[in-house]
Amino acid sequence: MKLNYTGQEKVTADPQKVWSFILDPNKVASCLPDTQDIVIKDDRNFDAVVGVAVGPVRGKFKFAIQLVPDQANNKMAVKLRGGGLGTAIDLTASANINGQPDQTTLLDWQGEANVSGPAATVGGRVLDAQAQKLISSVFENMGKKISEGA
Amino acid sequence: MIPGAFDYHRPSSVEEAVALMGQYGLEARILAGGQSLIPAMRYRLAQPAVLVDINKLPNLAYLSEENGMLRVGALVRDTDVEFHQDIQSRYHLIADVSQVVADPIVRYRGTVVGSLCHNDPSGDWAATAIAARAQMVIRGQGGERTEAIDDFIVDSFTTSIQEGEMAVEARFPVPNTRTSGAYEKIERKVGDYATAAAAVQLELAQDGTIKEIGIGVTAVALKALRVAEGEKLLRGQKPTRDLIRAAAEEAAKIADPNPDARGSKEYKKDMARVLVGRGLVKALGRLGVKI
Amino acid sequence: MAIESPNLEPKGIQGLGKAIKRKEDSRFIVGKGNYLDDINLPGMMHMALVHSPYAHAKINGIDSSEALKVPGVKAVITSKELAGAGLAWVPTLAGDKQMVLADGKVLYQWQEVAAVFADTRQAAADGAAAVQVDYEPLQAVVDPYKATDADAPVLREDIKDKMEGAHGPRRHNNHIWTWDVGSKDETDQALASSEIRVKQHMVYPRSHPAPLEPCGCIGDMSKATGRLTVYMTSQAPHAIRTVLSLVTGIPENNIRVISPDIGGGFGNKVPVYPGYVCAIVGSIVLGVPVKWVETRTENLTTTGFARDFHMDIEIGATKEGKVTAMKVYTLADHGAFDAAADPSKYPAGLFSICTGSYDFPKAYAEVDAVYTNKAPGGVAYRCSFRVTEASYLIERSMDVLAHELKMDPAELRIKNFIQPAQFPYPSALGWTYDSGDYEKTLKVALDKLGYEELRKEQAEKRAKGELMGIGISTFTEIVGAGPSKDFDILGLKMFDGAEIRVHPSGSAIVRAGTRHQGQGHETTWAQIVSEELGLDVDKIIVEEGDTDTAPYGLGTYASRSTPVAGGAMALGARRIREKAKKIAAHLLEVGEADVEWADKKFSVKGVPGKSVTMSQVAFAAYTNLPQGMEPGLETTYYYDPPNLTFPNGAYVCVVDVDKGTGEVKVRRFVAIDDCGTIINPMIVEGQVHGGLTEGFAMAFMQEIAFDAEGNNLSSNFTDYLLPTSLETPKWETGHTVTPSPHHPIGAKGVGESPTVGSPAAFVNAVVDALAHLGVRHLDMPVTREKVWKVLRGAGIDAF
Amino acid sequence: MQITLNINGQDKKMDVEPRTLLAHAIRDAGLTGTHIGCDSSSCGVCTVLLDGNIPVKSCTMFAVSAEGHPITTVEGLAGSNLHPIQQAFHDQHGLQCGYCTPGMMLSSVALLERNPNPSEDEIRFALSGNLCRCTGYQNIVKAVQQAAQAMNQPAGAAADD
Repeated sequence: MKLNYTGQEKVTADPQKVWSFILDPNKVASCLPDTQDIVIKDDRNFDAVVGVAVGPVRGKFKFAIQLVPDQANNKMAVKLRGGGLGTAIDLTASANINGQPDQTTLLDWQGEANVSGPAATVGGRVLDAQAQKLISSVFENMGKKISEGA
Repeated sequence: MIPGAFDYHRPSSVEEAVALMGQYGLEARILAGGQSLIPAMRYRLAQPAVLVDINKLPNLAYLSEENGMLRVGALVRDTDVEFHQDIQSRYHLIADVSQVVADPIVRYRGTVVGSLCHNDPSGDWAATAIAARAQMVIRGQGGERTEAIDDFIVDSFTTSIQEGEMAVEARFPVPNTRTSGAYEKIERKVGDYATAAAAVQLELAQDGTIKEIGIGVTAVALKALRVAEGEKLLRGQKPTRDLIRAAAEEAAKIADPNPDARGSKEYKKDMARVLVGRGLVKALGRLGVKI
Repeated sequence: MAIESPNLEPKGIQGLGKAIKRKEDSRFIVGKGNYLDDINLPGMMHMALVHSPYAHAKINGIDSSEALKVPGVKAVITSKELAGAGLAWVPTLAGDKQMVLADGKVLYQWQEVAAVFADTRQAAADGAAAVQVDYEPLQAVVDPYKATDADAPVLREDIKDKMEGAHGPRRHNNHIWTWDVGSKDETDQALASSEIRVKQHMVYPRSHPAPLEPCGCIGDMSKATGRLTVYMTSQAPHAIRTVLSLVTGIPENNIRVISPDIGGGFGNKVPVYPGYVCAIVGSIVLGVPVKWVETRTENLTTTGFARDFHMDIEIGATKEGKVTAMKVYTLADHGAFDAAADPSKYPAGLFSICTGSYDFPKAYAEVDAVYTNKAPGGVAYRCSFRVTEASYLIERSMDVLAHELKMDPAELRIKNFIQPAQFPYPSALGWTYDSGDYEKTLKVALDKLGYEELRKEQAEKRAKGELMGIGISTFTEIVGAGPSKDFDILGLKMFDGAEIRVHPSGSAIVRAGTRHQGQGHETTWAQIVSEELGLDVDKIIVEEGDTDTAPYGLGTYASRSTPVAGGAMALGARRIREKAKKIAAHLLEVGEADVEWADKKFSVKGVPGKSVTMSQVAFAAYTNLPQGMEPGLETTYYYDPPNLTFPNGAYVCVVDVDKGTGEVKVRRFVAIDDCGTIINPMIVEGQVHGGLTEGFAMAFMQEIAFDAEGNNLSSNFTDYLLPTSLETPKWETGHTVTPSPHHPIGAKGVGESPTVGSPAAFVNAVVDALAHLGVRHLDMPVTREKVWKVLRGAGIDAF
Repeated sequence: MQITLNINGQDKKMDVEPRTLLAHAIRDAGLTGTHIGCDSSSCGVCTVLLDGNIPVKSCTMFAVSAEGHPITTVEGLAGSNLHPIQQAFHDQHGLQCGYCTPGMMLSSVALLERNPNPSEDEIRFALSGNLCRCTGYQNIVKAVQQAAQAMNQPAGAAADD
């Protein structure tokens, strides 16, 4: 099951600050909602356990996360592979980092989630909403934290 | 399939239940009918650490009219409504919906309030509650509050119930003799989630114009929707086929369904339209108005 | 052993044609059936499987350490452990081999990756959830038409360079075999010179038998005796025993397969599944019995699918509607392993019955099979080896031709039927049809329906803008595989055995190599023996499913029980009767030539009142024999049928279409079957009801669907749609009787006719309702949305 | 945890986990007429009666929740004679493989308690939570009609055939 999402975050910081934030796995990890465990492996890879609670879904997703920067094209991708609840989730979230004349930055993001496993067909309607929430809250948190100068 | 392990609590009062929900927060789920929760747990899609079984709570299975409202306690099963002769004859919308929720055996165990709290985007009761302008009564440690259904339904599988709270009752306005309604649902087979469904309730004024109207649709967005523009078109008007068609089209406009095995986006949107149209015609027909 | 329920009435001698109530009911109605999961053995452990969420992925590692920490978990095995026992891969029935547990990669979603053994079912499930598998997802091949693209990923690394398959050369890594029949050149020529030619592409979607009881197995290896007892939901216990012996090396005499009561099979319980093998291996390794019972999810995602035939047909005809030739090309999607359950010589089963009930002078059919990232199987789901696909193809195509000719579909069929005088009829694709009177059967159906009136109603409705349709299917099946000169599975000839033992007091036990799953063998076998031996039907007990006691047989599937085992039963009884006649002569003190079998007893010719019953003879067989005669009255008979049987029928369906939603309502359905001699009309009618319901399901609801990544979208009963009592139409049934000339009692088999014959009738009815809108074909399942698209496309709207 | 379930009039003490499904608890008590056929509460082969006349899918209820609610399974239907619904399923050929039969009969009994004279449509409606893969339902409907007739006859007047 392929799911696609898009969104936009306005960050009150210039692209340089944005880049320094999103190239730091510690900082990116801090944007995941309801994290229960983070293990930083190197400057591009970390593992995270994320709590999930939507309607009937109560449980944990375990992800291996990789940061894939493409500074030349002002692009950043975050790849999550993992799963939980009998389901495998491959999620790629990428953002165009567009500096604005007023020293702010627009994050135009899009997410593609590939949900596998029979539970996906049973719980697809739930997971769809959950994946969307997960992605948008990551970018929302990111926007907030960068704007706050974290 | 076998659910994951959990701690089980069986409180004997609402206060105790609410306290447990406060204590365990997001780890805890309330077990009422369990007809959505237990299958999700068997798939291990839901793995709550704590279940608070409210089935032994006293005085929550009431179904009575009071102050112009039908009060549906948290332990009222779908069949309590389905087999209730008075409700079946006077509450046309509720009578319709009570016969198409899940399947006949599941309805013996499933609860009305539980379904509203579960808030499945394809659930039948949410659209019904929207059309009937129902209210939810929510108990927390700080007391009780009443919320209009539109505020209660927040998002897919998400309601306004907070940690440490539980819904204890749903309230539906008592219809008068000039009120009717209908629930139109298409499903691939008994027991499937709706492909699309529409709930309609309306009250005619003495002059034959529509005094009040509610239209809800389900399974066509991430949550049940009120077709407010459609209601607006009809409110205060004498119903005609053209007006009904226009109101029904409003349902298609706001519908934003996900495509799945039940149908494409286009099909579901069109079904929202067809079913709202049919529901309106049926409800009016029940009041002797032929369209 | 049957538990006699308190108030089931006695029946007496009840032979062929009697609608006696079923003997097996007595235990089922009181909850005392004995299904696989009802069996619990001392010290038994439970097994749960770990599955792949991906359809195609490399496995970089499997970590069982967390699972082994779960209290109660005793062991976890993976392909590595199986390889040690030589069981990492096992042969399939179709000449391929398949992984038992994923070996290096997974090839379909929910493929079995590891097996967890634990003291309780809860612990096993927890253990399975705790096994960590490191997958590297690969591109999945889902569309069979893209499987053999030049750049398609290689699915089967194990046979990557092996371009010679079990059925000839392979032309691509994902190609399995090509099979053809008939004369291509002659067919091409006949088509070229035909006045009318119609072509149609149609898909028979992937379906699943989904019996309500899932599959399961208990392996019980006794260290003390060295004997392996396997309890298994198996439609073919003897074949399973032989396969187990060949695969494990355990001598066949040390293996006992017990197939207890089966909660529906429909073909699902013919193959050997990885779960069975793991439970057996688990028992051998752990020294205790190990039970595995499938979940519904496992059943729908990993066990034998059916159909998945993608068919192109071309038919030639004269302007007057006489068919001249047919040419068929089919692409068969076999999933990750070719595990189809077909007779060895017939990789596409009996698909070449696709000329149906019609006298096609020329025909040619070609089938290509390919691998995709889907579960293997290709079982004959309530179907005699691909006959369902063939019947659907021809019956749907005859309507396409009728449409082209602007001819009534009944008239077109009548014009082309094989005529009664033509039997035995050799078909252009090589079969010899035994008997039939197709026109008569169709006319019975049309009369019962009131066809002419309905056509008038349809015309009137159409004028008013309302939509109704009438669909016809006049199918011919080919069942009873089969004559051993042609039919075998893994070399095992497809005969069947019956053992009959008449006891001194005139009761009998009958054992067969078949295994019923609801078809009523305990009653119908008793009826055949009651008919042939004149014994009280209540005094005949039927036993199947235990390889230690039952005679060898290939089992129950493909409508073969009555045509094959039923023949063995009748001929075995007749052999007993021959001996009984000698004993009767002895008792009657006359020569054998003076004794006749009439009115269910032995009488002296021309001397009324001088007779003995079979019970008296039976007693004498143990107490008072002619001198020199071997005592006892029993036999084992193996029946090798001389030909297949060709049941047929005429089905007519009337539908109404909702212009708003596209919903199709089946208003009426008339099914006239000709299955030859009828043993028990009540059971036959029950079989027809059930089969029609499954045909209805396939036409409108059931499909195992996949998304582009190979996710199975139909892994549960909310998404794999089995009709309930509310959706299921009311069936009107009837019969014509044209006995099979070569079968001992003239019976042809009926269990699958309705599933085979009905889908085309449903679809033909829907297409007929929409024909004036330019529709020529709709693929199954005919969903509301497919109809809605046609309606809106034609500007038809309603609410 | 220790619980006591009253099944077919007998108290059965058992040690279960909170997550033990009622269907498993019943089967573990040796009453294997209650079957399990799916994961999604769809098939109804696990249907039992609670409190005498309330059909529930016992795979979608925890055993602990059934404490204090007498349970009737297929094994509890017959007395010295078959229950009219059992006789009717046999007489009308309302079963083939027998796997759905216990649940189907118990749902039918619940229907007949509530509605002693159901029409064919009402029977099809009431049984639509129980799947049958073999019979096509037609003979099941006939069986329920026969049972209704038998149960509506005054006591003692039931014919043997």
